Order: sequence, then structure tokens, then C-alpha cells
Amino acid sequence: MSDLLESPDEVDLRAGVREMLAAECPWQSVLAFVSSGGEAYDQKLWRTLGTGMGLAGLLVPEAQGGAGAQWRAAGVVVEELGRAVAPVPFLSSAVVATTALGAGGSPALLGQLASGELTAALAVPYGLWKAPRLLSVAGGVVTGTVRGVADALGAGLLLVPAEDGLYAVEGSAVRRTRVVSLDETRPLCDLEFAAAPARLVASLEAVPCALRAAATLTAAEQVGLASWCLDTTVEHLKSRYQFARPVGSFQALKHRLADLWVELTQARAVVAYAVADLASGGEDASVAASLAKIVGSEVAVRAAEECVQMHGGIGFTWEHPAHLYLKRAKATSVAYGSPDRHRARLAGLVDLPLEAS
Amino acid sequence: MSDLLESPDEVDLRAGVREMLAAECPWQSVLAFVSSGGEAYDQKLWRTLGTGMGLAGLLVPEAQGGAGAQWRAAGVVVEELGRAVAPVPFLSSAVVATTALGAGGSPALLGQLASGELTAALAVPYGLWKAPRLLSVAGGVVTGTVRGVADALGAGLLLVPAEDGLYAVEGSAVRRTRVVSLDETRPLCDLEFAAAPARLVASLEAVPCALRAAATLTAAEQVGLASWCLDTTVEHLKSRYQFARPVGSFQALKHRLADLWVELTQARAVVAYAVADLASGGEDASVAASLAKIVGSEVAVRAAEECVQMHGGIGFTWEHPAHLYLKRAKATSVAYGSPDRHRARLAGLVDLPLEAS
Amino acid sequence: MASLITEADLRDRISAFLADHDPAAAAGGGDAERLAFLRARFDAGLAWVHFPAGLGGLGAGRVLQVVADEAFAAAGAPDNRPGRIGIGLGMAAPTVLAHGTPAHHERWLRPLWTGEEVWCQLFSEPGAGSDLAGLATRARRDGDDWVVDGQKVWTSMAHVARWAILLTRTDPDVPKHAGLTYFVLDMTAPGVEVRPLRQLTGEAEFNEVYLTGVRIPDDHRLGDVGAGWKVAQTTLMNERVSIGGGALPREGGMIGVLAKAWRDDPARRTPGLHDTLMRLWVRAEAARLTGLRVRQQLAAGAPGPDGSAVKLSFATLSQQISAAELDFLGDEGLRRDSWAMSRPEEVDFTGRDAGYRYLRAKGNSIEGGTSEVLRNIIAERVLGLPAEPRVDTRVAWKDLPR
Amino acid sequence: MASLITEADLRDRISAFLADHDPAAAAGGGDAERLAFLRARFDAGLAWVHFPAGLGGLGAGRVLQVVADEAFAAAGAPDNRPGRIGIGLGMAAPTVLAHGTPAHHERWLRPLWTGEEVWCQLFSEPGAGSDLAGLATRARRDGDDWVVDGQKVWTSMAHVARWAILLTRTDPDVPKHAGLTYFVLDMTAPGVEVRPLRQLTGEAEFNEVYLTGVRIPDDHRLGDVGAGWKVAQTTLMNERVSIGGGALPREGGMIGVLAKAWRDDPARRTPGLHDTLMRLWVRAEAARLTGLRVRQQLAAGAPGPDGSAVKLSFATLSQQISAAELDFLGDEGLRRDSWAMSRPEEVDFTGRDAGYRYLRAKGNSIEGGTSEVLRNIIAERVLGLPAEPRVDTRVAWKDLPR
Repeated sequence: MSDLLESPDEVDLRAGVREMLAAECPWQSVLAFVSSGGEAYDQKLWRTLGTGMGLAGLLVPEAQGGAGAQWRAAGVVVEELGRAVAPVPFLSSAVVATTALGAGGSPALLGQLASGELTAALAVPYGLWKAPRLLSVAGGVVTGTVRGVADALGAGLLLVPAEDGLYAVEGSAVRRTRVVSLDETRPLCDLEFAAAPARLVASLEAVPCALRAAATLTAAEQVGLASWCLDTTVEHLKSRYQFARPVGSFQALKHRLADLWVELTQARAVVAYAVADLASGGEDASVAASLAKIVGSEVAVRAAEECVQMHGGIGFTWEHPAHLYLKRAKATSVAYGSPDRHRARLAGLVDLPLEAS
Repeated sequence: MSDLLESPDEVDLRAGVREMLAAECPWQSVLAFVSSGGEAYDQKLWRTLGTGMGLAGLLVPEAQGGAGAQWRAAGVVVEELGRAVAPVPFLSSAVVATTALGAGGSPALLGQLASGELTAALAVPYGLWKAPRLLSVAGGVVTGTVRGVADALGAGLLLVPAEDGLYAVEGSAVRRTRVVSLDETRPLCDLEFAAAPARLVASLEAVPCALRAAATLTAAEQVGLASWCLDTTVEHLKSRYQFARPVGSFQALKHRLADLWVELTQARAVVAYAVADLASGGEDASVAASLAKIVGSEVAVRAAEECVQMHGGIGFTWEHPAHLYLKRAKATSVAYGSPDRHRARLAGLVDLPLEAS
Repeated sequence: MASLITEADLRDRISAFLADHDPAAAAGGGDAERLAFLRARFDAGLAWVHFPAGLGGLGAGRVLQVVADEAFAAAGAPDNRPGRIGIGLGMAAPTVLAHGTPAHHERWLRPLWTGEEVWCQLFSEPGAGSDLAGLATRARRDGDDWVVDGQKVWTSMAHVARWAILLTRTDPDVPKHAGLTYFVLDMTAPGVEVRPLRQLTGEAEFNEVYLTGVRIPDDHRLGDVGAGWKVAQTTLMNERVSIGGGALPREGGMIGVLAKAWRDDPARRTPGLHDTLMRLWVRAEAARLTGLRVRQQLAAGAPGPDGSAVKLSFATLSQQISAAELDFLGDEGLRRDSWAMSRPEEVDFTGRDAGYRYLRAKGNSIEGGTSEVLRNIIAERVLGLPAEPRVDTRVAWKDLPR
Repeated sequence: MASLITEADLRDRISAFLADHDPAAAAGGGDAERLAFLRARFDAGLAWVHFPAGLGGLGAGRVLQVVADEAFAAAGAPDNRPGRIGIGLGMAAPTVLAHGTPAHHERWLRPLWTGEEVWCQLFSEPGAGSDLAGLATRARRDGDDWVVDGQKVWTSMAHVARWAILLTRTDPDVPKHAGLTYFVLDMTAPGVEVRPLRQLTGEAEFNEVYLTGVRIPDDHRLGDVGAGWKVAQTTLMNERVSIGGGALPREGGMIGVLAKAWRDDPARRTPGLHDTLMRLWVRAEAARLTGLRVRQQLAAGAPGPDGSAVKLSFATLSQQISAAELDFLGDEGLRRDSWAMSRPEEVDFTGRDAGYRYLRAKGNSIEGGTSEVLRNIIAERVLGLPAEPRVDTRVAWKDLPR
């Protein structure tokens, strides 16, 4: 059985990332980022995080200039980024795109990604949960469109799954249209490849693995997000008085938060299992990834919705951060397969089919 | 739009039935009935109700010795019987079997049913929700089995749907095996027809109508049942003290009961609509019946479960009536189609299919 | 008791009125024609027929209002844009009528009903939401005036309102319910500052209203000094009645949007979402039938508590249905029309995008009384369950912990 | 601090013990052989290895208990039927150890562990369920004895128990938590009457226990007079730890029954039930993984609050899963095996019929602390939310409303 507890190294990593984010990414700056609505991601924060702390290369082997760390470390980082709804392309570039390149990916490319100077995005819809639609490459150029890609707006490189492999296309060679996104902390964009020059950089082999990692680590992000919502709601309810009592002393709210805590505690265990299983090579990885994505999505949305509701009017305003979490929660619940999609997949994996076989 | 409010006559009828049941059918007698486990139904109560109050013939035309009343009146009676979990075959005999006989049924038979001296049961499984399985009649005898029929154990007559019509078979001519039933206030039994003499008494035409009425009026029963559970729980929580406070002052319980009250209020409106729609000839009757059966089943089960839980330990004992309601609630949720079955049927009726057409 | 107007009487009066005042011309003309028509309708007692004669009504039964509104609509007459002046019609008017003087009635009711003067409500404060009676906006007597300082919030229409109903604290030394006084505030008075309050949808339906040394003549007080809580009950009770809402056909509300999306897009259907859809369809239809039953109760002159069920389930359903729509739309649901800050005067649940519905619906369980407060009310007033131990009702307001 | 026994040490001791005591012979022999083996295991310190030396243990870490139990099981040794003596092992033993005298330890622990003497717990009363500290069973001092009168309820195993842990009120004139005293009661003493308590499944797992003039020597008191609440905390804390439960494989619990029913009966499958099934499967697996994580925390010597999540979700899940099974079975689920009143000593969630599971599961959110009390505990002790206003903690017990 996997070890579901955090190692001392992981505890340290979490503390370091959290401390950095507290200083560099308070919610006020995320709100300002979203309100200005122009940038693809927070570039200053990404420099600090990706390059300064070296997290861009967390999963890149040491030989290619990365940290060669385990999935478990990535899980810790993503969870903390989720707590902060940080507008940086760690998950899309340093996890999904990096994994899609796989062990056989170009060392030079991996090196660039590891440095944080280049970010890449896998050119698939954010909600993708099964094999991607493959574009056609002929004569070294790719043509076609992909809608609603996460973090592609600021990516230097787009990784395009095509019939015979994964191709790299320079971001500047693609027509990118920003989508007015439900979650503006991770804006989507539509991609239009019009005979864009493309070079083969890897086989498609690692793409399913990247999508599995994407689902699993999105769940880690959701656990972080839900934690923030629960913690923030509890603090608010301790200090907010109505009827000359702290609102947190009202039993109906206490019971709902207790239930939410139970759900979050379970999600934490499930995500720990799923990340550990990715790390161990993962014979149960598909089951674990679906499980994590379901449980993570449910707790994130519920936590964010309760956070808005229990803050009363203030939680409904633009000036309070709750909505940043609500929008991220709902968007991530779609990302890499909704709970509904993963339940259907899980049914097949654990031999509980709807139809008679 | 149907009138969803109760008429003065209906208010009077309700009061009369409730008063009678308070005197003749307190929960202690239902518990004694269930604990002894021998009888098919409470014969003394049925004499008072069916014959004494004339309710056995409520839906039988006056020409055949009945009251010629409307469905709405039957709804009132059934709701009150549900409040009392009364172990009498009103729903199965005076509603379902009587309706199945239809306008073309034998006047003599209807007269006997109206008098309350004879009870009949439609020989279909209690959970039936679509067209019944048809038995074969040849040479004036019927052979075959039907499992899990409600109130058939004490029925003088069994109405058997066969290919060419509805046949009547004397109860004594059938091998009847009592089922140890989840709801012993309405015990099921298995029927074995071994060349039992059968006579044609009606066409099959009225059977779908009977099943629709069965679903609708079961929902009325469920509303009555849920009302008892809510009322009883509220009374208990007002008088039970823990922590030197009435338990009903704890907000978490108050909120759950408020939600239950909302659900019950809605179920009441839905059932009023569905019963009125049956009465009016019912162009929307199938939609209304499915709607009522879904909403009624859900509120009954939830109310009974909350009743057990909020009574604490005492609600878990045999000596408290809560379990009578819990078992009836769960059994009626299966009766004449579970919510799941009715949602699927409804989807077809309101053009919201699962599959592309 | 004088005999009430019958429906036939009313129809006769309306016919006579329409013979004298061409509805089509009023509707097709400019603002002046429209206004002239509405004023004449008011003066004929055909505005709110259950109001007293001389104040826009005929002292008729409340039931007949539907008859009047339908008759004028059928004739193509212009209406008073009720969506825009809902607070005036639903809350201010009954309160002015019940607690105002004849001079108040004369001054305020006609322009309120015609829509010439928009009203808003200054009750909620940042520190007093569910606990409205705990509010802190202070009014101090100064000669024939009162001087008001404080901050109000969640005020829809404040930026276009001419008048406000205002609840203030005039005595902090008594328990909180006893120290309140109710005024009508001139929104153009010096010291009234209105700021838009942006909400999570990006827009600003609501405002914050800052009151700094605002003078209100004592003549604009409704009810006695210290009786503000009682006066406010009139306002709030009418709010609850009016929230019962209009009669919709099946699939008339947000569920219709989801059902249409489902029908239009077979490729997105899954068994799991179908189950959710059908559960919501059933609950929406149950809520709709409950609303119809409430209207029948009202019409029969027997209003019950069932209206609370309508408001509570509306909030839950609008949130669940809009969430299900986003789930159904998947990737496409993550696209919004705009985050621009606009100033809508009405909530448009069926015209905007799915993201708007999901976000805006979050307000339904907060505005007009949170779902939590509503559950308390149902538990205590409908079910008769005992109140929680109270720590705030016998202490002077100024000494309460906050 | 003395160095603890290592796992290797422990394994050596077990091997040596098994070389001297043939486990197979003990298991295959009669009661006498079995008992002799268990007594020897106790005396060798291999019973509960974290207990002190001389009292069945070695003062080892709690983690090592699993090692010992597995080693004995692997060798085919007879066990002490822990399902039957759970209250003794889980609650009475830690309390006797923590608050008893050496004489108490000597007298009670060995026969408790070997199962020769079954224990039960006399805490709950008809009037004191969630509010345990409000209990009314009275103990009055009389010479060297106490005389006890009262009624206890929900006592499993009382009909076969030799001893009980008993919480009584010895001083009604002080606030309720201060007036309690804790005893060990001889269940064979005159005045102890045990009556089966039939439950909604038809059976009677539990009992009511009537105490009428029952004499208990003062020597059987655990802790000081008036310190009963503190002593009871030891009992209850250990109850909560022990409820964390054993490690099950995937689909090991009630969900496995539902999954099997689903696999065995394709004709009953519907899309709606499939959605429910998968939601429950996911929640059951999440609960299982949470349980594993709790065990890892305990093994690492870092017990956290997550165990509360396990108990709470177990209750919810067992109810939802058993309800879903009935929904799946439809008509067939309405048939039960029997309503006969029997006296089962264990809950059998996987061996009985679906109706039994549905009904019995209703008790899971009541017994051992209601789900409501558990939510209060989580909210206050884990999340740190403030307590409700209390009206019962400063008043003499006798003056409390009830």
C-alpha cells in the first residue's frame, strides 16, 4: 500500500511554496490580474516560482537541467498554487506539456522548459478526458483549429498531437484568440493553425500519461482550493457577529462545515493515493486518477459555493476573493473530464458496466 | 388550471376519516398487528372503514351501490390512511382493483366490492410500473405464478390480466404463500394458479388507468405518511430536552426539518395536481402520475428516515412506531414504479430523451 | 363594511376608461402621452385596485388586481414598467399607505405608481445583514430635522432613485429592536453618496449608499420614534408576499433553458447528466405547481406559509439548474459573453450565458433574506419549533458584542 | 525513557512462545486448551503489547499490536474472539488501566482479555443520550458501599456480561459534569435486571438494564468521587479510536454487496441507478482510503482528527448504500428473511438480507455518538468554530429543565 502521509521533504517544500505565495501572490494581486484582464499569466510570479524557485523543471530529469523530482512533489506545489488561485502555467506547462513530451522528448526542449523561460501548452481542449482529436501535419506544416486551450495564450510553444506524433509549433506562428473565460485566472484561448510550421518532437505515447497526470494533479489543485475556502470561511465565521454571536456558533453552519471537512479529508486521502500511484508506476493509476478527479471536483465546487454563501453579501462581491475560487473550482471540475465523465470511465475500469456485457 | 385547494366537503371527509382512525387505528394497534404477524389485514378496522363508513365503495358508481365519489375524495382517504399506516386494503381493493374492473365491470361484482364484504386484488407484482405480464387462460382455467402481490393474501377475489381480458379467480382457488414483507402493514404474497377456475369480468382497457391511479394515490398515501413523520418529529423535538434545551431548538435539526417541510409542501401541491388531473379526465395524467410518484416517494422516505434519526435511540426500537412508517415508506417507494423508473418514463413523456431520437 | 367592487363592476369601469383614453395612442406616443395615460389610470382608481379610493384604487379585493392588469395589457395599454419600480410597488407603497399621513399619501403614491419617481430601500448594512435589527446607521434629532450618518449596502436602483425607505437607529441605549426609527429619505439631499457595488458576475446591480450628515425633516418620518422595527415589518412582509412571483407555464423558468440545451445538443447527453436533468425537471415542476397553489390560496383569501417554500426552493433550484447547465455544456460553458461592468436594472436568467446564470444564482440564497434565515423562520413560525437561546434581545444595542 | 521493544524483538518472543505452546493444538482442542493458550499468551506479555509488562503487554508501541495479531493468526492460534469482547478490549480495559488500582488491574484485565469475562457499558439512559453528562442514575454512599438506582439503555452484551463500567450521579447539587462518579459493576449483583430491547430489525442486540438498590463496594470505584466525567473521557476517547476500524480491501464492505448485486443481475440495471451506484462506489472508496490514511497516521504515532471523518462517513454511506441496494432489487428487496426476535452478538452487514442492512444501518448514525454530536465535535474541536450559547453548564443538575 502506498504511503499516504507527507514526507519531511514534502512538508518543507509545501512551507516554502506557501510562504513565497503569501508574499508574491496575495489574493489582491490575483484580483488585480483578473480585473485588468489583459495578461496571459502573471509573468513576475512565474519568474519567481518557475525560474527563481526552480519549479518549472520540477519534473524534468536532472540531466536536462530539471530537479528530477517525484510526482508527489508536484502534487504539493500544485496544491499550494490552488490555495492561492495563482495565475501561472505550472500545471499546464511544467506538468502536462512536460509529461506529454515524455522521456523521449528533445533534451534541449526539456531544458528550456526546465529553466522556466519557455512555457508550453498541450494543444487540446481544457475539458479533454479521452484521446485527443489528432490534427493533420503534412509537409512540415499543420492546419486546423483547437478550441478552449488552457494557458495557451502565453505559451511559447504549442504541442500538437497529430497522427504520427507530437509536434511543436511556435506560439507566434498560431492565431490565438483569447476566450472571455469563466476562470480568468487561467484563461482559455482558441487556436487556429494555418499551415503553421511544425516539427516532430515526441511520440504520442506519453500523451495518455500526461492526461492522467493532468486529472490527478488538477485534483490536487482542487484540494488546495477547497482548503483555502474552508479555512477562510471558518475564519470569517469566527469573527463575523450577527445576533450578538459569532456566526460560526450557529449549528446549521457548523454541521455543513463539518460535512465539508469530512469530504475534504477524504479528498486529501484520495489525492495522496492517486499521486503516490502515479509516482509508483501506477497499475491502479487510471482508477486512482478518475477517483481523484471526481472527488476533487466535488469538494472544490462545494467548498467554493459554501464559501460564497457563508460570507453572505460580501462573498457575492467582486472585491472579495471568494469568486476567484468559485470560478476556478467550476472550471477545474470540467477540466480533463468532469466527474460525470470520470464516473462513466471508472465504471468500465472496475467492472460495473451500465449495459450487460 | 386545476383547483389545487381542498373543497369544504373534502375538508369534512378528511376530518371524519382522521377522527375514526384516531379512535380505531392508533399506532399501538398497528404495531400489535405487525408483531402478531398472522393476519392479512385488520379486519375489524376494515369493517368500520369499508362498510361502516362506506369507503369501500367510494369510487363505485351509485348505481352499483357505491358513493360515486371523485378521485379527489379517494386521495383524501388514502392520505389519512397513510398518516395512520392503516393495515387495510383500501388502496389495493377499493382503488386499484375497482378501477381495473372499469366502467364495463360486472355490476354485481362492483356491488360486492362497494359493500366492503368482498375485497379484490389485481394480481400483479406490487412494484409493477408498466404493462403487466399476461397469464394464459384456456378452457376456463388459469395457470401460472405471480410474485409479491400486495393485499392478495386476504382478498376474496384475484383479478388476473390475461391475453383476452381481465379474469376473476376466487382467492380460495389459489395457492397463496405469505411473504415475510419489509412492510408488514401491507403484506405481500406469492400466487400460484394451478388450473384455477377463472371467469372473464372485464376488458384489459382499464388496467393502465388503474396503474396510473395506483401510482398517483400511492403518492397521496406517501404525503400522509410524511406528514405524520414530520408532525411527530416536531412534537418529539419540542418535548425532548438535552443540554437543558428542547432538542428542537438546535438549528441544524431545525434547518433539516424546514427543508423537509418545503419538500412536503411541494409534494402536497404535486399530488393535488395529479389527483385533480385524474379526476378531470387527465390529458396530463401520465406526466402528473409519474411526477407525483417520484416526489411522494422521495418525501416519504426522507421524512421517515429523519423521523427515526431525530428520535435518536427510541426511534430505532420496535416499540416506537417510527419503523412502521420507515418500512411503509420504503416499500411504497418501490410500489407501482420507483422514482428511478418514473423519471425514465417521464423523460419520454416530456421529450427529454437520454438517447438521440 | 361597505360592499366590495365586483369583477363585473371593475371590467365596466375599465371599459369606460379605455373608451376615454386611447391605450394604443398612449403606448405608441412619447413619454408624455404614456405618463398622461398612467396618471389618468391612477386617478380613475384603476392602478392598484385594492388601494383606497383617491389613492389609485377602489378598495377592491386583492384578487382583482390580476383582472385589471390583464385587461389593460390586452388593450395594448402602456404599463408602469413594474420590473423597474418593484421596490416602490412591493415595499415602499404598502408601508407609506399603512404608516404615512394623508399628506404622505398625496405626495408620494401617484408618482411612485406611474414610475415617475423610483424608490429604493436602505435597510441592510455591512454589519447588519441577517441581523437587520442590529443596524448602526445613526439618526440624531436636530430641531425639526434628523441628521443621519451611516452606510447602507445592497441597494438596488439607488443610482436612479428619487426616494428611499430608510431604517435608522435613534436610540442606542435600549435593546436593538426598540431603538429604530423609519424615514423616507430624499435621495437628492446633500450628503447622500451612491457608489456602484460590483458583483461576481462583473456587473453592478447594487449600490453602496453613504450617508454623511444627511438632513431629513421630521415630517418624513413613518411611524413613531422608536417604532421603526414595527414599520419595517410591513415592508418585509410585503416583500415576502411579492416574491411568490408570477405564474409560469411548465418549463417557463430556468429549467426551460436547460431543457432546450438538452434537446438541442444530443451529442453532449450522458446517462449521468440525464438523471440529474430529470431530477431537476421534477423539482422545478414541483416548485411551479407549489407556486400555483400559493396563488390559488392568495386568490381564495387564505394565504398560508407555503410562499416561504417557494422562495427557498427557487434559490436552491436556480443554483442547481444553472450548475447542471454548465456541467452539460462542458468546455463551451467555460466561455462567457463579457466581464464588463454594466448596470443592469433587472436579473435576466434566461437571456444571458450559462456562466452568468451560474454566478448570478448564487445571490438568490442571499438577497431578500438568506436561505438560512428563511429556514429559521419556517422552523419557528411554521413548524413551531423553539427558538435558540437568545443573547441579544435584552441588552442595550450599544453593549452588544460585534 | 526506557527503550521500546523493537519489531524484531517482538517477533523473536512470539516465535519462542509458539515453540513452547502449540497453536494448532489449542485451536483444535476444547475450551480448556484454548483458554490455557490465551492465558499463557497474556502472561507472556503478548496479548496487548502496548500494555505494561505484567498486565499482558510489553510496554511496546501501539503499532506493534498488528504485528503480534498477524503472527498469531498466521500460526493458526486461537484468538480471544474480539468481536464478542469489543467493549471490554476497547473501552473498559484502557479505563481500568488508566484509573484503576494495581488490585483492579490484577483482578480484571486477564479474564477480560482472554474473554472469560465479558464486559458491558452502562452509560446511556433514556433521558441522557447525546447529553450523556445529564444522566440521572443515582448512587448514594452507604457505609463502604454505594447503592445505585436507575435505568440504563442501549447496552449491548449486558445479558452475557460479568462486569459493567457504570457512570452514575453522586451529587445532584452541582453542575452536571461535576456530580458524576464511575464504577465497575458486578452484573450478577442483586438488583441488576437485564431486559432485551427489540430494535426495528426485529432482533435485540441491545438491552435495557434496570438497577434497583444495587450495592457496589467503594473499592470498585474508578477515579475520585465526582471525577466520573474525566474517567468517562478515557472510555469515550478509546471508543472513538477503536471505531476507526480494520483495513478492508477495495469493495470489502457493504459496497461490495451492492457491486455484486449489480454484476449478478444485468436485467435490473438502469442508467439512473448506475449513476447512484458509481457515486456510492466512489464515496466508499474515498472513505476506505481515508481509513487507510488514518491507520498510517496512527502507526506513525501521529493520530489526527481524521478518524472522526471515518465514523461519520461510515454512517452516511452504510445508509445510502443499503438504500440503493433496495432500490436496485425493487420488488425482490421487499422480501425479508425473518422478523423473529433473536439475540445476535454482532452486526452482520454482508451476510443478511438487503432489508436487514437498510434497517440496521439506521442505527449507525445514532449508536456510539449520533452523527449530529459528531458534527458538533468536528466543528468545534477540529475547525475551532465557537460553541453555541450554553444554558446547562453552570446550573446545579437538579435545577436543569428536562
